[in-house]
Amino acid sequence: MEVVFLTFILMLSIFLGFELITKVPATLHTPLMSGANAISGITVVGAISLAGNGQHDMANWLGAAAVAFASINVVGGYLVTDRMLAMFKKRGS
Amino acid sequence: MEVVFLTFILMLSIFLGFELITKVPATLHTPLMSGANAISGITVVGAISLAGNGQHDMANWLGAAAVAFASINVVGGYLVTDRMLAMFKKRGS
Amino acid sequence: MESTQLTIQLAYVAAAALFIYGLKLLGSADSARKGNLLSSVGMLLAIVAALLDQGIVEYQWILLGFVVGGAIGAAAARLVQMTAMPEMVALFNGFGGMASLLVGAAALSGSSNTFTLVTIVLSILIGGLTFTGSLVAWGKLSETLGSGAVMFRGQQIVNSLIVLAILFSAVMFCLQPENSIWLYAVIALSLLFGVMAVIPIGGADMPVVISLLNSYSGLAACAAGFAVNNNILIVAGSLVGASGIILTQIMCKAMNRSLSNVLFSGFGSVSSEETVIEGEIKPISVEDAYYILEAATNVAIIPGYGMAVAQAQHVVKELTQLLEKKGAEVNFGIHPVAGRMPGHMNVLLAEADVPYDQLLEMDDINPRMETVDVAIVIGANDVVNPAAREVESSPIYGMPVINVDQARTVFVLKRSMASGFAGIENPLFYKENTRMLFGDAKESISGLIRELSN
Amino acid sequence: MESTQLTIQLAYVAAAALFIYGLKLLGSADSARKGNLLSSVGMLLAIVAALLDQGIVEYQWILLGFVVGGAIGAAAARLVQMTAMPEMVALFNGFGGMASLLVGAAALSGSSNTFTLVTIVLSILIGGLTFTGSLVAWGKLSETLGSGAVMFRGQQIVNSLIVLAILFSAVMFCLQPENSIWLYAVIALSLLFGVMAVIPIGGADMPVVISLLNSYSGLAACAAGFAVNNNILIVAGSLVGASGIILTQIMCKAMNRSLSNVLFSGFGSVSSEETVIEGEIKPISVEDAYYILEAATNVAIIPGYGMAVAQAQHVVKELTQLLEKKGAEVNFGIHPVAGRMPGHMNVLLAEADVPYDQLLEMDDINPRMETVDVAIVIGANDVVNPAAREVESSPIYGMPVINVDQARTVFVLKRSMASGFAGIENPLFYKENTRMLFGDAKESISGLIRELSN
Amino acid sequence: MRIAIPKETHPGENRVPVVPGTVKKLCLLGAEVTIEPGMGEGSGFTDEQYTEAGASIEPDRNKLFSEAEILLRLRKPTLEEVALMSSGCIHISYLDPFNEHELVRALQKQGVTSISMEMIPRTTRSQKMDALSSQANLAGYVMVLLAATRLPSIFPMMMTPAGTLKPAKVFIIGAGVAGLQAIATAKRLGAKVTAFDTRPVVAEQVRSLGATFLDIDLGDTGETAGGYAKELTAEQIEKQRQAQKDVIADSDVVITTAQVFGRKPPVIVTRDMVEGMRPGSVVVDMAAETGGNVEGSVPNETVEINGVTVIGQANLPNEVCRDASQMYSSNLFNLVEDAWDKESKRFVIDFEHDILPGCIITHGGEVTNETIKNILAGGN
Amino acid sequence: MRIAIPKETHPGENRVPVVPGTVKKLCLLGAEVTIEPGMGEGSGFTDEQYTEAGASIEPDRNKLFSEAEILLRLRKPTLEEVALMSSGCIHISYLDPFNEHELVRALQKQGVTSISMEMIPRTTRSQKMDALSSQANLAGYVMVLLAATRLPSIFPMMMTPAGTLKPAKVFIIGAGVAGLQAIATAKRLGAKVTAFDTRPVVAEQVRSLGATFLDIDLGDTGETAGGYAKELTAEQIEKQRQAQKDVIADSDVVITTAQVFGRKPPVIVTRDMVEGMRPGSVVVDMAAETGGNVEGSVPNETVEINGVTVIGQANLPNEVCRDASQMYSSNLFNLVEDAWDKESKRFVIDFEHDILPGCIITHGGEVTNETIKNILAGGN
Ligand SMILES: NC(=O)c1ccc[n+]([C@@H]2O[C@H](COP(=O)([O-])OP(=O)(O)OC[C@H]3O[C@@H](n4cnc5c(N)ncnc54)[C@H](OP(=O)(O)O)[C@@H]3O)[C@@H](O)[C@H]2O)c1
Ligand SMILES: NC(=O)c1ccc[n+]([C@@H]2O[C@H](COP(=O)([O-])OP(=O)(O)OC[C@H]3O[C@@H](n4cnc5c(N)ncnc54)[C@H](OP(=O)(O)O)[C@@H]3O)[C@@H](O)[C@H]2O)c1
Ligand SMILES: NC(=O)c1ccc[n+]([C@@H]2O[C@H](COP(=O)([O-])OP(=O)(O)OC[C@H]3O[C@@H](n4cnc5c(N)ncnc54)[C@H](O)[C@@H]3O)[C@@H](O)[C@H]2O)c1
Ligand SMILES: NC(=O)c1ccc[n+]([C@@H]2O[C@H](COP(=O)([O-])OP(=O)(O)OC[C@H]3O[C@@H](n4cnc5c(N)ncnc54)[C@H](O)[C@@H]3O)[C@@H](O)[C@H]2O)c1
Repeated sequence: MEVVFLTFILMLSIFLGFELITKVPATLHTPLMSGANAISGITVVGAISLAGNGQHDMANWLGAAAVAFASINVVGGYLVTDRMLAMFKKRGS
Repeated sequence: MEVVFLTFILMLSIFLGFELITKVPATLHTPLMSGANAISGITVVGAISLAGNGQHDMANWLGAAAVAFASINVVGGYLVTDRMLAMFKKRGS
Repeated sequence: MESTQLTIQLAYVAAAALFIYGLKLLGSADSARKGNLLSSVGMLLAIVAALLDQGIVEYQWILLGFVVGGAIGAAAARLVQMTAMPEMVALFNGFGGMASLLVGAAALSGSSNTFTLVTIVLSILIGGLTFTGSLVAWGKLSETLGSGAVMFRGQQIVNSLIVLAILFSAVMFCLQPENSIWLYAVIALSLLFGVMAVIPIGGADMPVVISLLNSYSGLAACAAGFAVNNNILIVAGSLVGASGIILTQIMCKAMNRSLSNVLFSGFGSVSSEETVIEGEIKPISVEDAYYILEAATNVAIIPGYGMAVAQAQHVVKELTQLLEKKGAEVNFGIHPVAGRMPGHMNVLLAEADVPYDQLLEMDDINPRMETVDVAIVIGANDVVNPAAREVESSPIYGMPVINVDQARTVFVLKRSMASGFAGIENPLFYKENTRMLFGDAKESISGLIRELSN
Repeated sequence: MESTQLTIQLAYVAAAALFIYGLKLLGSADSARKGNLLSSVGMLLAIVAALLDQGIVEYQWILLGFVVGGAIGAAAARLVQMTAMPEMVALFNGFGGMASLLVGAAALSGSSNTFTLVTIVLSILIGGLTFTGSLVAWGKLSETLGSGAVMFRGQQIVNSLIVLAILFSAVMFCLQPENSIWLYAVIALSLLFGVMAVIPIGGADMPVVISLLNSYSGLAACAAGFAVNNNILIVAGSLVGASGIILTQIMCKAMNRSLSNVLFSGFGSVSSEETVIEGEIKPISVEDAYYILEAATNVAIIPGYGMAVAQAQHVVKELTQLLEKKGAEVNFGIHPVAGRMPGHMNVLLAEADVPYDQLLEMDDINPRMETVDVAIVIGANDVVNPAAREVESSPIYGMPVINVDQARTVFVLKRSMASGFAGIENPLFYKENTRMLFGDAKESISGLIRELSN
Repeated sequence: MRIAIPKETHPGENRVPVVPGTVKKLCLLGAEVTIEPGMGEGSGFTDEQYTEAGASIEPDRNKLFSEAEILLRLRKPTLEEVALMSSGCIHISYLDPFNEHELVRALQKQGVTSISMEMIPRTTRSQKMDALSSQANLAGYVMVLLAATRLPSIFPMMMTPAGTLKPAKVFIIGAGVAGLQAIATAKRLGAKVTAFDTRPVVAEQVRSLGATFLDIDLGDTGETAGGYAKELTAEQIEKQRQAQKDVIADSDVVITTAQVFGRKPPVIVTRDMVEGMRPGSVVVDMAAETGGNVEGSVPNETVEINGVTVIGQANLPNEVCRDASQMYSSNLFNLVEDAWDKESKRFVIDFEHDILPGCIITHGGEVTNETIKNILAGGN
Repeated sequence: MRIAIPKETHPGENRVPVVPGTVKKLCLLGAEVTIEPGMGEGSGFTDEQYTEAGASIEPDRNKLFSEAEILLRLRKPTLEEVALMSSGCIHISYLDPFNEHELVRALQKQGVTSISMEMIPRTTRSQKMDALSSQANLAGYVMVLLAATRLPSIFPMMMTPAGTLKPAKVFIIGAGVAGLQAIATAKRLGAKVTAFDTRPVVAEQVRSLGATFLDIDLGDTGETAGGYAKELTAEQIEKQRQAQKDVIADSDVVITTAQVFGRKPPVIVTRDMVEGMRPGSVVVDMAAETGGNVEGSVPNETVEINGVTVIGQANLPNEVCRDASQMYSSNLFNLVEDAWDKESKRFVIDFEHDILPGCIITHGGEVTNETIKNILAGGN
């Protein structure tokens, strides 16, 4: 069943992604990409459970490393996006 | 877990519905409504399993009635929508 | 999961995708018909998939249901007159609700888990109120019932009681599913509530109501989906529910009313019988103006000095072209004293290349004014002031003016409530059918053009 | 499901909703910053929810990861120069991919069900290629590596071999998960493939590649989600994957290239070194023209007889106003013989109220042409024919023309490939930087206006 | 009621007070219309057209005057004509009552009800009878045509294979009704138009026609309640001259329409300013007849000052006499209709009427108009 | 090379062949420019302006002619002037070689290289030297102004409190360069414009100016390779007349510009058509001088036919002489520059040049132009 639900979700996400992204002006492509990129750092959530499993095995270390990498992506991604957008604002006003 | 998936689906559907429907011109509101209405006849799918359970109990009869009602909705809905839209085409050409 | 089951489920996914894509295509005139077709293919796919289900051992009843329902639906759809389409949609919608109610009720026999019970009660409730609500809407639209709003003293109290009763029976039903009295109570009350909720709403607001009920029937299907544990019902139902709600909102906006105003205006009005509708300023946004303009087939444009100030002549010309392309007839009504010099409007409109034969003198446009759907007053004030007809004490009493107030709807494009050259108040701005589109005329019109050319 | 678990899952739903809404807001300049904020709130919510998970017994490693990663990310984001943002995004994206690879690898220890294995291999594969691909992209953009396309003979064969090897190891890994050689092979190959896939692509195309890799990192997260059985990863990952793909497509369109052209143009070009780029007609759609125009800050409009035929002067004026409102400088280059009578263009542009000082004579506009981002040729032909400069045998050789071909991009608006009054071929239409926008000039411009005012 | 329309006798006047179409409408009101033979000739209307419309013809001019209950005319009457009119007769025409004191006294003595078309108030409701506006409007158009035909170059810009011709620069002083129409016409022809007026509200009106307004800070200028300009002080006039000097020197065409209601028009363009213009340039002085806005302009003549053509032609609407007659005729009709009593089919002199009192100069042997009465009393 | 520019002697001609700006450019090419005193007077240019630009002044007209290597002129030379020229001198002006056979022969005998401005081919590249176009263009503008000043009503539509004035209806026959500019100018002034031409390609051009094209099916009409109209057959002309009759009767202004290159212009508007127009209407016949498109038009005069004003004024560009001179002067300069050899600083007569051969009539004692040679041989 899960697969079915996930397929539904995937299908809906694709449609939604399409609707959201079409018609975005070219000037916003870079921040949009960067913003989406930050979201893809969601892997951090998966990494957390591995990094916190307390078993000090391979998976644990890998998980911790994954947390670090994903955090770079998340924190850096959001901050960079915000900086870009702040620049936009200045140009507009 | 199923509830969770369904909530996801609901959430995605709402967003998607919003994106799809906003900006539809007023002239298309009626056919759009009618088309959506036909889709809501999807209950027929639920009704089918009840109507075909072969137990000749209350549920079976209710299911059969439901099939009938839903079929009206489905068949009538699509046809009426099509007729409306055919009219549009004529005006345009 | 076995492979048939998987196939069925994947077919459902495909059906849902077809529904979504179909809805998307329905959103634009060119592709709408194809969208409807796609959506119906999706439905076919879903039905076929459902028939493959192993739970099904007998097909005759299903077939019977199909044949009866399909025949009725097809016949109704074929035979209905073009003008009666909206009420037909209402009726179909009601049947959809009824189907959900029945499915909900049928699902009862199987299960008794609380969650399922809740979804059952929801599907019955929503289905039932959709059913009777739609019937009433149909009746109003087809004039089978009076189309007026039905109101009576104490209506609010009665309705509150019904709601309470529904809540009570629903809870009781979940607690004692075996006691079928609660089931019947819920069914009866939901049917009653559907009637009560719709009767106080006037015929003119019915399209909004139908749209809302349509959304409900989606939700009912969704609830039924939970009850019988079927994915496609849930997905398609929630999709219809969501888009229906949004469509309802858009329609309200187009009518320049809030949803709650549509739904509940009837309830309150009995108690405040004496209030006379005093004129008030009704501003309108460009988007809302667009919705009204979009549906107009006869448009009159009355330019004045403000058009000259805003130098809006070129965009005005473009607006007329767009409107004409959409099939509307557009004329200009030129008042002899419009502007600040004789022929002021002529100079500007000639500059923008508006054909001479579209320019009507006041005496030519006034007799036609009643057939005009939308009169767009662009920066004119004194020359459309009905006080010249109505207010004996006015300094311009007796001057012939362009009677825009006799058009179905009037848009007045100006920047503020300031008066014109003659310095007198203009009662036009307070009329029932007037909407003020505030802002620089050029910008307002550019906005309209933007909306129209989307 | 227990209530903590439910809470966590609902928090995930909320986080996903925030992501979606955030992405939506990112799509318009006014709200983009708020969108980014919302999206980051969603991320915070998801992380907090993840931390509540009962499976977590130790926090120090998580914390360490956070602190190290967060600090690096924050520092990089703060310190990077404005101009270096795109490569920074590429780098971050690579780290996201790496995280997915690691999660995939880590998840291995837990499970050995085939489905999970497939998802693990996918997350490693996609994550790995995203990682090295992004690193290469970063290198090209930051000029750490040469920004040119790196190509060598036999590249195609090498790449095909890698793909085959990946497939083989992936299958073997699923069959023999305990044999870690396959795991290492998959990791190594995916890393290698990321490099190989990106090096043949030129620096100018990097934004498209980054966007695509961004989409991949979403898919990697999605795959990792399957591997560790986590909803939010799947939902958010598929969302990013889907919107990334679409964004990539849009960017390709804006660059007037197909995705496969971007990705594989490098591969093929070595084998066909000798082909000289012969001019070819490059038609463009209104939407694509809009994307180019949108980014232009210096626009020159060159009208000709076709503008008169199309009676497009009014829309041309509106286009200039819109472009000016967007901050672009717009000038008209009027060739002395444009049109069919002396001063033909003047008559029309004066009618449309184009200010006189925006009209430049040929001798004034030609020296500026090189600084022009987009030259829009509206129904002119002979007067912009570079043959007058280049082709000695041409009957108009020696006539000064407006040198639009020296502008960065040229749009030529005409209905067909027909020649103009002088009846001679125009090499302008075949130039590298020329795009033909076919159709009636008035309609094409109206289309541009529509796009620009959205 | 017997309406008589004599022929206009002013030399060179081609406009006629009433066109055949208006005769028809007057007859529909129930009036009896008599005209002098050849009345419509100037604008190309034949006697037959008038008789077809319902007029009768009275060749005896004296009889026409003496039997008339209403006289509809364009130009003011001569003293001899006044003597012919019967007491109680209503005489509607331009009168120039500010200056024609003797005439006003004669009308008063004769017991004639004289209505001055100049004195129609400038309100929104009375616009349809406002002959000053309707004629000034045409004058604005004519002035530009005159200037264009005199100018040795063309008005519009032209980028041609034989070089670019710059658009003519036109400067218009006084943007009342005539000035605004002049702006519009010059703009239409493709000129670059700048305009100035002392009334501050005019700036927006000028811009509404797409022309440039020359901003000069003259301090307090303002306008009268009737919408007319106030007279400037000597310093203000001087300031204005200085500020306009450069613009004038740079213009190919200068058109002046500055008037101050009831007073001599200000001299705005001095001789040295004219001389400062390029040879071949053209100046049109609409006020030449009443004193002139331009130093050196000669009424009804075109003179050359240092190579600059100065046009002082009066009676500009006469150049488009057919339209001018048509409009004046409508103005007259609208006035008559507004004061007409449908029952008795008579023109009713009602001092409660919202327009009439202002423009009736004499009635029942009295000078009824306050302003004129004051001027006459003040002796001037 | 010594370029001489004598004064134009044709009475009433105010245009001048070369303006000071052009003198400057000629000097930059390396030419030596001499002018006759007062040469620029007609268009308001003083001798000082010319000397400042680099010209020297030669008061002796005979000497000017005899010493000139190039003569730049507007009008054709007289036979006496030809006699003054030195052999090998290049004489550039209008020549009317189709009709001036004697003159052509004289030039041939004198050994003068004569270049006819009428014979500049109508190609895209030669447009900058095309004086027929540049002058016709101005003529189109002038004709409309003349018509507008003569018409007793206004061109634009005006909806005013004193009634609505209908826009003037203007009908333009022949939409070549002059006709198109006339259309544009009349449209600008607000008239309702209809036009007709026999060349089918013109319909689109007329519409491109926002005017209406009158569709008449004349069968095969077509145009020459040079873009000129072909002569119609007698039946076709008759057909055209019939089809235009109603439009003419309904028009306030008719402007005719129909020409057939090298032939007498066709008579398109007959006397009864003129008489069928409303009194006060105006007809402008651009072809009056060469025979007339309108029956009854008199060259250089304005006559009245049955109340209709028929303007036969010739030399229309002269009305805007300054711009006309400016443009003609540019045309001359562009021609000289195109044939100029920068090294030797000479005007080179090159029969491989893509424009010159067509417009050189005589050279080295021969009539070099084929068409003219044939006509001369055919004896006309
Ligand atoms: N035709 C003539 O010959 C002549 C001559 C002189 C006077 N008049 C008088 O002028 C009046 C003409 O009437 P009318 O209706 O044309 O004009 P009006 O009564 O003067 O009204 C013009 C309106 O336009 C609005 N406006 C100004 N600028 C605007 C802009 N940029 N965008 C949108 N709206 C703008 C103003 O309201 P906001 O400020 O709120 O925007 C104003 O209420 C009559 O009273 C007439 O008697 C006419
Ligand atoms: N200025 C003068 O006085 C004068 C007089 C006579 C002749 N000429 C000659 O005319 C030419 C002028 O050059 P030009 O560049 O202005 O014009 P052009 O070379 O004649 O080219 C005009 C172009 O406009 C296109 N077009 C026509 N209708 C159109 C529409 N509705 N929408 C979009 N495009 C349309 C045509 O192509 P499609 O058919 O493919 O759309 C054509 O290629 C020169 O050769 C000049 O010598 C000039
Ligand atoms: N209510 C109506 O409908 C209506 C009708 C007609 C006119 N009017 C108003 O009356 C006003 C005056 O009309 P008019 O044309 O008969 O005025 P006018 O003929 O009396 O004067 C012409 C113009 O000259 C200007 N002027 C005076 N002294 C000047 C100076 N020193 N320098 C520059 N300009 C100077 C005046 O301001 C005026 O605009 C109009 O602008 C209009 O607003 C109103
Ligand atoms: N290549 C260039 O750049 C260039 C430059 C100038 C002119 N031209 C072409 O040359 C053409 C002719 O120009 P022109 O103005 O010197 O022509 P023209 O003066 O010889 O004739 C004027 C017009 O009269 C028309 N005509 C002839 N007989 C007629 C009849 N019976 N009824 C109605 N109209 C009739 C002709 O078709 C022409 O349009 C122009 O239209 C243009 O296309 C081309």
